[in-house]
Amino acid sequence: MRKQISAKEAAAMIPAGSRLAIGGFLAVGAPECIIDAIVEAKTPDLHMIVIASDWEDKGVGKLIAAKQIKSAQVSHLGTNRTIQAQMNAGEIDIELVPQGTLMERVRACGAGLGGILTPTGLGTVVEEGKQILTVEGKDYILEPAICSDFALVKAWMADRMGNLVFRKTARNSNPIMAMAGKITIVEAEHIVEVGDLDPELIACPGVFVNYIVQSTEVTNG
Amino acid sequence: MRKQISAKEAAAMIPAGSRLAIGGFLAVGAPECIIDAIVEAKTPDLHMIVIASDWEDKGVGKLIAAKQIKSAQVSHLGTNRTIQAQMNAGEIDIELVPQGTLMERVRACGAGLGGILTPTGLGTVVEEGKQILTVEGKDYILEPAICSDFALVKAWMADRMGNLVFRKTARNSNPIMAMAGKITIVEAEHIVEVGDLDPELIACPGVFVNYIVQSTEVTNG
Amino acid sequence: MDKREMIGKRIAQEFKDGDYVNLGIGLPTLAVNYIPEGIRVIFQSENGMLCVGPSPDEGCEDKDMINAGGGFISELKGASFFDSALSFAIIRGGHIDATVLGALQVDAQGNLANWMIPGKMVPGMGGAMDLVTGARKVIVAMEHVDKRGNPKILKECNLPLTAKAKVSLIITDMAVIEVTPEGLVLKEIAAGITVAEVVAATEAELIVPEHPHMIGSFGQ
Amino acid sequence: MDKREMIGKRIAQEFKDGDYVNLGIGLPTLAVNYIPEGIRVIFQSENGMLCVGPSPDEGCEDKDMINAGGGFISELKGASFFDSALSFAIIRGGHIDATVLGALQVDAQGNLANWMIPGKMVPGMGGAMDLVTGARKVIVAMEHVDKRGNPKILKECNLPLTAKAKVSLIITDMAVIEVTPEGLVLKEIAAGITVAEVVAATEAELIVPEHPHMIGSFGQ
Repeated sequence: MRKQISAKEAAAMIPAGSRLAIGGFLAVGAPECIIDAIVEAKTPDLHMIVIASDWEDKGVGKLIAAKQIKSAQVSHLGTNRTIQAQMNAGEIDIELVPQGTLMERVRACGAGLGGILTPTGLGTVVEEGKQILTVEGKDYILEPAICSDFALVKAWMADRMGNLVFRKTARNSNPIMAMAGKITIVEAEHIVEVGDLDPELIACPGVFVNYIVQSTEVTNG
Repeated sequence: MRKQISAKEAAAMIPAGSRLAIGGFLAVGAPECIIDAIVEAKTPDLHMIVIASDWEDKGVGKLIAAKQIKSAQVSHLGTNRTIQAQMNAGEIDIELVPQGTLMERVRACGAGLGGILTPTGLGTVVEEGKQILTVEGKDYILEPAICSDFALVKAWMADRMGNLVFRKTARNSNPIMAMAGKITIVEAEHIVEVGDLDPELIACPGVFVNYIVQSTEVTNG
Repeated sequence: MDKREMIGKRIAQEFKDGDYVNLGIGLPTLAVNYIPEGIRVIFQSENGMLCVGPSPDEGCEDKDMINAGGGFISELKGASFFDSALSFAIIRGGHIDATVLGALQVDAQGNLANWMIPGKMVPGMGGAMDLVTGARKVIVAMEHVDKRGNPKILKECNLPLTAKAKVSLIITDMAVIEVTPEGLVLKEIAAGITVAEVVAATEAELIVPEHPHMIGSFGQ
Repeated sequence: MDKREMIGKRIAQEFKDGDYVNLGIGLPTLAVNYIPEGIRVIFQSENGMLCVGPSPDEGCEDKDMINAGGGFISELKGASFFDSALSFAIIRGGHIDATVLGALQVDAQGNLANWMIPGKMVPGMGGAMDLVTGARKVIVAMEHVDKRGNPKILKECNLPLTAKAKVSLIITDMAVIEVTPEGLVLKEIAAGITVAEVVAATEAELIVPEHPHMIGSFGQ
C-alpha cells in the first residue's frame, strides 16, 4: 500500500534545491495541486525537468512566476514569456533539450541506463560539448540519463498500491517522469481500491510510485 | 487500413536469410501460425531475434527443429536441447544477450536510437569486444540497436488499422519486437473493425504494423 | 483563397491514403481542411496520440484532449493514446511518413532553422528536432519571404539549425521547391507569379525547368 | 521439513511488507509458501507482470498466464501487465527490492556464476544478469555444496560470471552468510550443524562470530 498524503505534506517533503521531474504537457496532465502547495511553501532554488514551461498561471508556470525555479531541463518555452525573460536576465539556467531526447533521458534514468544514442540534434547546437559516437557507420549524440529527486505526476485514477491509469492526452510524460524520481508522488483525480483497475489499463505500475495525493482539480473524466 | 493476408502469404514474403524479430516468451504470445507457415515454406538461413528458443515443438522451437535458423540473438536456450546441440555442433551462431539488454536494443532500433548504455553484463563475458563508456563516474556497456527485416508478433486483438491489444503475460516482447521490423506482421486471435478497441488499451499502435494474419490458435481469451 | 489557405491545400496533396503525418503548429495545420475525398491521413499529436480529429465544437472541449499546440482536439475511430516516450519513438524511429513544419530559414542543402533567433526569440525546439530527424519526408511550409520581404530560402542558413540536410520539399505561397542533391529545383509556381519573381524572392540558386507546373496542377 | 523447504522458509524472512520481489526459477520460488501473515510481498514475473499469484488449480490454467519459468500462474488484486522492456526497466532501474536466484558458484567478493558451464551447459543468462545488476538486494539461495559434495561458495568463481560483486546474502541448507566488504560473515547455521561443518563445506574464508544464530531464529 502507498501512503496517501495531502498536497501540503507532499510539498513539505521537498527541500530547497531539489530536482523535480514534473509530468504534463502545456499543463494538461500537470499535478496542479502539488504545484500550488509548492508555491505556497515558497521552496526556493528548484531544478525542473519538464516538457514545456506551460502558461504563467498554469502548470509549472506558477513555479516560474513565483521565481522558485533556478534551473530547468525543458524542450519548449514558447508559451511562457516570464521564463524567457528570466532566462534573458540570467535569473534561470536553461538547458534546452529536444522533446524526444528529454523523454529518453528521463526514461533511461528510470530504466537504469546510463544514457542513449540519438541522431536528434546532430549538426546543431544541441551536439555542442557532447560525445558523438559512430555505430554501424552512423553518428549519434550520447545523451546521458536525467535523474530526479522527486517525480511529481498526475493520473486520472490511482489505486492504493499506486497503480496508475491515465486519460487521453493527459498521459503524455507522466508515466515516464514517474520512473525517474527517487521519490514519486502522484496526484490522482480518483483514488480507488486495489483490484478496481483493469490490469491491462495500468500504464504506470505502482512499483514506480511512493505517495498518493487526492487531486481537487476538476477535469472532464 | 492494413492488409489482411494468410499465414502462407506472410511466409512467402520472407526471403531466405531474413532477419526476424519474433514475439513471445517461452512460446506464450508467439505467432504460431506464421511460424508454422515458415516451416512449411522451408525458408532457410534465417536470423532470429527472440527472448528464448522456446520448446522443440512450440514457438520458434519449430524453426530450430527444422534447421531453418542459421543465427540468433537470444537470451535463453535452457528449454530447448536441440538449439544447444546445434550450437555445440557449430550449426547455429548464437549471440547470447541479457534479456533486458535485448529488449532495449530492439526498442532502440524501433525508436531510431543507435543504442543504449547499460550496466548489465559489466565484468562478464558480455562486455567482451564492446565499448565501455563512463557517464557521471559510472561504467556502462554500449549496446547497439538491433534491427530486423521482419517483425512477427502475436496479439489478442487487432483492428484493421493494425492497432493491437494484448492479453495478460502474452504481451511480453510483442509490442517491442513490432517496433523494430522493416515490415511487421501481426497474427491476431481476433480481427475487429476500426473503432472497436478502447484507445487506452492499445499497447501497440497500428503505425508499427503492416500486415494482419488471422490466427487459428486456440487460447483462453 | 488566401495565401495561407493555398499553402494548406498544396500541402494536403503530398499525402497518400494511409499516411501517418505530423503537422507543426500554425500554417501546416491548415492542411487538414484539404485532404482529398477517399484519402485517410492519420494525424499524430506528439504529446501522445494517433488519429487526431478536428477541433471540437465550443462547449464540447475535453480538458484532457489537446494537440502539440495546446489547442483542443477530438479523436477519430482508431485512435490510440500513449506516453510521450513512445510518441517520439514513433517519430525518431522513422514510422511517420511525413512531417510539415514552418521555418524561419531553409537553405539549398535542405538545412532548416525554425526554433530560435539568438538574443531575441528562444521558444525552444520542442519536438521539432526529433520530427525533422525522424520523419521519412520533411516538408517546410511557409510564406516565401519574411514580413519585411526578405528571402527565407537562403544559400545557407545563418540562424541555429533545427537539423542538417533533412528538408525534402518547400511549399510556399509562390512556389513548390524540391531539395535535390543538385540543389533546389523549382517544381511549381503559383498562378499569376513569374519565374523571375520567384527567383528574385529566393536567395538560394534555383534550378528552373523549361516549363514549371502551376501549383497544384501537378499534384504529387 | 526438507532442506529445500527450509531454504524457502528462510528466504521468506528477508521480505518486508510492501516489498517488490523477483524470484528465480526453482528453489527460490519455494519462498512464496512461507510469507508471514500480515506481510504482503508483490512478486514480479519478468516477462511482464506484477502481483503474481499462486499456480492455478488443474484445469484452470490460462494459456496466456505464465511466469519466467514457464509455469502457469494466477493474478492477485492489484496486478498489472506490461511489455518486457518496461519489465526490465523496473528491474535494471533499481525498483525491485530483492531478487533471489540460484547459483552454480558464488564467491567471497559477492560474484555470482549461474548461467553457463563452458562446453557443457549453456542455457543463457535470460533475465539473471539484469536482475543481479538492478535489484536493490541480491540473495543467492542454493544447496551449500554441489551434488558431489564440493563447495559452491568459493574464494573466487571460476565459471563465467553473471555479475560482479552484487550478491549481498547467501542462504543455504547449512547456513546464512552475509557478503561484507571484509569478507563472508557466517550469520546463522542450521539446527544440528556445527560451525566446523559449515567451514569445511565452504571454500571461501568465513568470518565466524562467537555465537552464530540458528537459522531463522534471528530473522531479518
